[in-house]
Amino acid sequence: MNEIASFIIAKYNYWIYIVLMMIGLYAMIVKNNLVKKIIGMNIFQTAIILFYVSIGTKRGATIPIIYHGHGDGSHAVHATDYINPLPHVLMLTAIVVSVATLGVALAIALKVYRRYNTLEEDEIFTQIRRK
Amino acid sequence: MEMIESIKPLLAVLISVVVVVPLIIISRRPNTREAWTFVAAVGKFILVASMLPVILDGSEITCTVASVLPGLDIAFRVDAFGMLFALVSSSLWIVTSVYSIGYMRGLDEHSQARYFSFFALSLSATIGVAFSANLLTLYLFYEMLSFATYPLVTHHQDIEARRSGRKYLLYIVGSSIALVLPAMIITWQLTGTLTFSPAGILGGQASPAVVTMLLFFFLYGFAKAGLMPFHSWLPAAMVAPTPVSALLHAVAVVKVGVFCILRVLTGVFGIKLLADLNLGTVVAVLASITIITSSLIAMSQDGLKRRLAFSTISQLSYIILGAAILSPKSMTGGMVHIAMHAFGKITLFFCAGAIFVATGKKYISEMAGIGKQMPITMTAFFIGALSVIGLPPCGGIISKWNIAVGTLETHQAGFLVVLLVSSILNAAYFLPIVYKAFFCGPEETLFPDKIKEAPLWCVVPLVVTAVLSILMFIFPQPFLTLAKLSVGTLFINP
Amino acid sequence: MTQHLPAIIIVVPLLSALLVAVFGWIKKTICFVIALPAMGIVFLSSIVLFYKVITENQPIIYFLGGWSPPVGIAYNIDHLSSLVLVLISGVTLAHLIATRQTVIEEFTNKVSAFYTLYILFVTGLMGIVATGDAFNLYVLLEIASITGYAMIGMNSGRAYLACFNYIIIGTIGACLYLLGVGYIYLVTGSLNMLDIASILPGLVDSKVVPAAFIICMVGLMVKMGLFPLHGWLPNAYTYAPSSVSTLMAPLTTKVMIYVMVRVALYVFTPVLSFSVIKPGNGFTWIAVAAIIMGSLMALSQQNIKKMLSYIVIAEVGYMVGGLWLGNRMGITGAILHIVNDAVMTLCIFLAVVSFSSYKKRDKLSDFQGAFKEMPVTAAVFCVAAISIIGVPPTCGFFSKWYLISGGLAAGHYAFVAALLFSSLINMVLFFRIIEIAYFEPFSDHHGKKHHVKIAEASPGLLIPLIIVACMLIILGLYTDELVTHVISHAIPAEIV
Amino acid sequence: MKKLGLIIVLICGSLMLYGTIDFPDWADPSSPASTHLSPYFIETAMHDTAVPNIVTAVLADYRGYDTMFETTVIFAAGLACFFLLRRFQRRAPDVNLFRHMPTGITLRIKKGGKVPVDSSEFERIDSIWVPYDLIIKTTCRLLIPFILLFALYVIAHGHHSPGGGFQGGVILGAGIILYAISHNLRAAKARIKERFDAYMCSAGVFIYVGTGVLCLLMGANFLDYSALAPLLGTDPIMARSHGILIVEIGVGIAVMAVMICLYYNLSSAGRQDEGL
Repeated sequence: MNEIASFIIAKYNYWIYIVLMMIGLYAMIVKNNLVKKIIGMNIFQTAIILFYVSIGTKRGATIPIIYHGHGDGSHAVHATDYINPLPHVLMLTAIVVSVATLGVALAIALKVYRRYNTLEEDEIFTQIRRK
Repeated sequence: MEMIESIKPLLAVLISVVVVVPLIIISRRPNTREAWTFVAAVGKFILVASMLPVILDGSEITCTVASVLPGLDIAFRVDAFGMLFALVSSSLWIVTSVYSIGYMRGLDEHSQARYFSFFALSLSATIGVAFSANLLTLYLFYEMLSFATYPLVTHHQDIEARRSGRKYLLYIVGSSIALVLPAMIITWQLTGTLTFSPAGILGGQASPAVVTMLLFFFLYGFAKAGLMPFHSWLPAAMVAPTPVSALLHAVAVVKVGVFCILRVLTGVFGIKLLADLNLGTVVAVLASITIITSSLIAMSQDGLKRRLAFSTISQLSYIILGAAILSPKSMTGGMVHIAMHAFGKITLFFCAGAIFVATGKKYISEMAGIGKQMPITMTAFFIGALSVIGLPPCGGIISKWNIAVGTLETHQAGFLVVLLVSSILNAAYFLPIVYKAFFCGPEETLFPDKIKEAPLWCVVPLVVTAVLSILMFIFPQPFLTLAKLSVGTLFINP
Repeated sequence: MTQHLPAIIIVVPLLSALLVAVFGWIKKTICFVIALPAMGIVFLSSIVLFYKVITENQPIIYFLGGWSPPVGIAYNIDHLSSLVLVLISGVTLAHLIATRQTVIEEFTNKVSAFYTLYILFVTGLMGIVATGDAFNLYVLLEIASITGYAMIGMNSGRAYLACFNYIIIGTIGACLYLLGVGYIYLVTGSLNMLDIASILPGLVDSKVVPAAFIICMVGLMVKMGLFPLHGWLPNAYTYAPSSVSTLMAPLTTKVMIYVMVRVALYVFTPVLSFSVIKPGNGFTWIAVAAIIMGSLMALSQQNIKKMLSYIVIAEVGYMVGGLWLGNRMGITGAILHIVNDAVMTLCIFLAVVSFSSYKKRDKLSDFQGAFKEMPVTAAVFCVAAISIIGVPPTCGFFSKWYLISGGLAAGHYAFVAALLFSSLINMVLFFRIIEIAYFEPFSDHHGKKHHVKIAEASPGLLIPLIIVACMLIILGLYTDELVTHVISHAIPAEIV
Repeated sequence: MKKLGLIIVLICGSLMLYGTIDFPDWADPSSPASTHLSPYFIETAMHDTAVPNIVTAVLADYRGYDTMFETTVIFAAGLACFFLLRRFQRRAPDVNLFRHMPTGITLRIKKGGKVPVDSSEFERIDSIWVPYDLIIKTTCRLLIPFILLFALYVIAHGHHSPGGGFQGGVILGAGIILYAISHNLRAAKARIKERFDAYMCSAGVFIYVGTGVLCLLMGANFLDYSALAPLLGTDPIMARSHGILIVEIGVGIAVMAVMICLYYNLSSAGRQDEGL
């Protein structure tokens, strides 16, 4: 029992991201409203960002900005003192991408609204079928 | 055996593709256009004939065009059997061109430029099949022929033509994709080559079950041969203008199917393999069923062209039967039958067309007494019928005789009975037409007692082919020699 | 300068996109004038790269920013990617010239924005193919996707909803790929493909590797529209502006399959992909389902573009199935089909655009009399149709040849049967259209002369169309060269 | 649909949970991710590029190529929004509202009516207008300069502290958007015109790509900033540092411009006449 608990605690970051991701996926599949779908998409992306950032952490390390003073070039840097910078870099990119996708998705949702006067998918379908 | 590298086979194939360009460009001027068709037809015949001496010397001509897959080329090889077939089709193209001009102008058909262009393309494909060195090239030209003949079959562009065209494509292309293509690839996987060889390439490479399966795939995949139950496209295709039926559905297309089957039987399976597995008999039985059944069906047909079509189906299976008996004599007979039947049947089709042009009649029941109005045509019809039935003094007897001798040589007398029965049936459905045309009483006749033949363009070709049918009884040597040469290479080590 | 070619194929279109964005505000017609030479340069550079790779017989690796991998990002242009680069740039060039008029008609006052997105889309695809970095691929994938969403959504009517679904599903696909890359990063610590490939075989026991593999593959399958995940594709391609669907249909799915090949063979290495994880059989069965369902769905469509979209879905099944047969023949077939299918799809979509250039032709019944009015387009359409059916000597036959051979060699007879079935269905599909175009409207045949005015599309569209159609046959005849000199080097030697 | 969705989600979730069994523990310093590449970055980034913020160094130099396309993605998104939404219409809206500022009286003028010309006394207001906004306007007017200043700081100080082009650019854009919200869209457009904004989008990306091309022209690989040393008059290592600053500025401009472009188009559904 104890082992299981420690196992769960040791990997809790993964459980969280999976739960978050599934919430996003559920919203994207099930929700009827287009904006809710977009929100689901964003949660989905955020879950992945969380996953990446969480694998960059390192116990006992600080943010990856090297402590230095002016004229202090000989300062030795130990990799164990700083957390992994790479996931942060990647996620900066991923965040930007998700913002870009969000912008385009909103633009399309706006166009849908302008045409059908609703954002509910089923109502849109009935309108399409009526034609 | 000597191999000669030459570009002539390629030229012979391409000449009628190239001629399509001027045909389309000058489509507005019929005389110049048809002059081009003539140039191509004669040029093709000369090219093919110029290779004849070499072949008769026992050499073969090869030509590799392109290597399309590793170890697999588009290549031509002219051997005696291919030569025989090419000679028949290219010589008949000249005659048919003349006839086409008469027929198409006589009926004032539409889209004549398209008609002549696709006709030229079809002939290219036919010669391509005849000269193929391997199965891939064969398949390529086989498919090309299927697509090139589609606009010809559906020339009238009406509902009936569409229905027939659909059936035509479904049977011919469908079977080739569904059966020949996988069979070809399986063969390639098993043997690593697709080049025809006189001893066959499958021998010792595959289990009997696989060989049998492949045999059926090829046999029915080449649906152009009209082996039952893959025959019903042929009567349907009779909606085409008569010159198309004449050249394509009595000579080029259907013979391509038979040619392919013969090529595959001899070049891929090999006589020895077929004999060892007793597959020859299986094929022969299938062919016999087709022969008898389609002859019986032919008797009940009233449409003249439909009757001819069923007759063709039955005659095609003669050729397959000749090959399947697996004796040198009958194989020779089968090969020669390609030529003999071609001349006989094309005469019959020409006659049917001439009758249609002159009187607009399509049905046999309407033709009582027509011999009085069109004596030349009906005489030619009689000669053609004799040839197809296999009676002297026409060429058909020579091939049938050889096949019959072959059945006796190999002690398969059952097939001799088939031959005899079907000959009687042939006579039973052809001779009454001739009889009624000439010898019906005055009260029965439907035509005035005044000679009114079809235009000269139509009559001359059918006279020519009728005369040729008789000549081939007297001088069968060219074709017989070619067939014997070819069979000689196949039965070197029986 | 030739050592910088890998950068040039990306930088030139990128700069030209910016120029189009700026100068397009000033003068509309200048967009095409800028885009054409840019794409021309890209095409030439790709050919030079292709030539270099083949003659030197080793991959060209370019360090972006001067940092050698795995620290920096590297471009890795080998036989496979240089082939696809030439394909993409060639297809784009032909498409760019062919659709000049259509673009002006469809995007009256947004031509400059369209061309900017268009060039960025192609840049993204080129980058996807050239890159040797798993994460860089994701970024470029998103560039291609976002520009693609925008271009698809630009049509009126149902395009909006189709595009919205595409965004949602496409984002799921891309995110799954990103997640898969994250898993790989988690166990290897690297993002460079070559580096990952050298580390992964040591991790055969880890459960993370199969998980990463499956997630990546599912993501890519969504993006390429493989059968159960294809929902977005038909509507998106059908309702998109025709100048967009003609570009996306040939390129997007094909590039995604390229990515699948790349990830399977060069990231997860053949050992993992075909021996340890072994999804092959399952994936091939999915492909079989895709081929059959795609063909059957195509049969039930009345709208030509929708029908073609379903054919695209079936073709995706061809390539995925060929890849996961796991033998040399099948993979050769899959790669060959990437090339052939891109050209075939371009040809058939452009032919449809050409048919609609004077009269809107959407439904199959609209094609009445099309052959008489547009004989050249009709001829091209027939060539493309024959190629898709798979008849020699067009290229479609030869890739099918390899795929069937691969299926037989692997003993996967269902795949072979599905391929043949789909060929037959394709024949029915295309001859249905050809029949309508050729026979209808019916008339009494004898003696009646039809005088239909020939109304061909403009030469700007017709000439590229004819060139593409010729390419179908040329590609077919040069299959041997392509296979022995390029594709056989593109497949790792351990695959037999 | 709901049940089906739930089942799909549960299946996916459990598969993913299964996949995590072999994952390294949270914050494990010995995980492959922390031991393969990242030590190199941490230990040599300062030495290679003279940038203490390793994230910035990796972002704009080691993986500068990614970042270039990241900027392009943003650019593409802005352009896509414009492409999809923008509606050029010369037709004036049916009803315009004008406010006489000294008295606060609102005039409602139908199409074709006479429009007040003296702009110093009248201002056009949105048809959905929140009655009184003096406090908001004044507060924002005071705040915005500081927001913009802070944004510039974030861009410029990205080398030494968390920050950089994206962050700074977003804050810059937010400042302008705040202005647009507190006043109205036309007021913002008067300050930053649509065309100018579009040029800024392109210019931002162009600065980035141009820097890379400059490196190419100097004979080094694309985006290898050390080649810029002769132009900048520094040693190659400092040249990298400066190169990073240049591209960060480019990113900042592009991001700001795109944010504004997105706001303009989304808030007014592409008409760019009345917002929100």
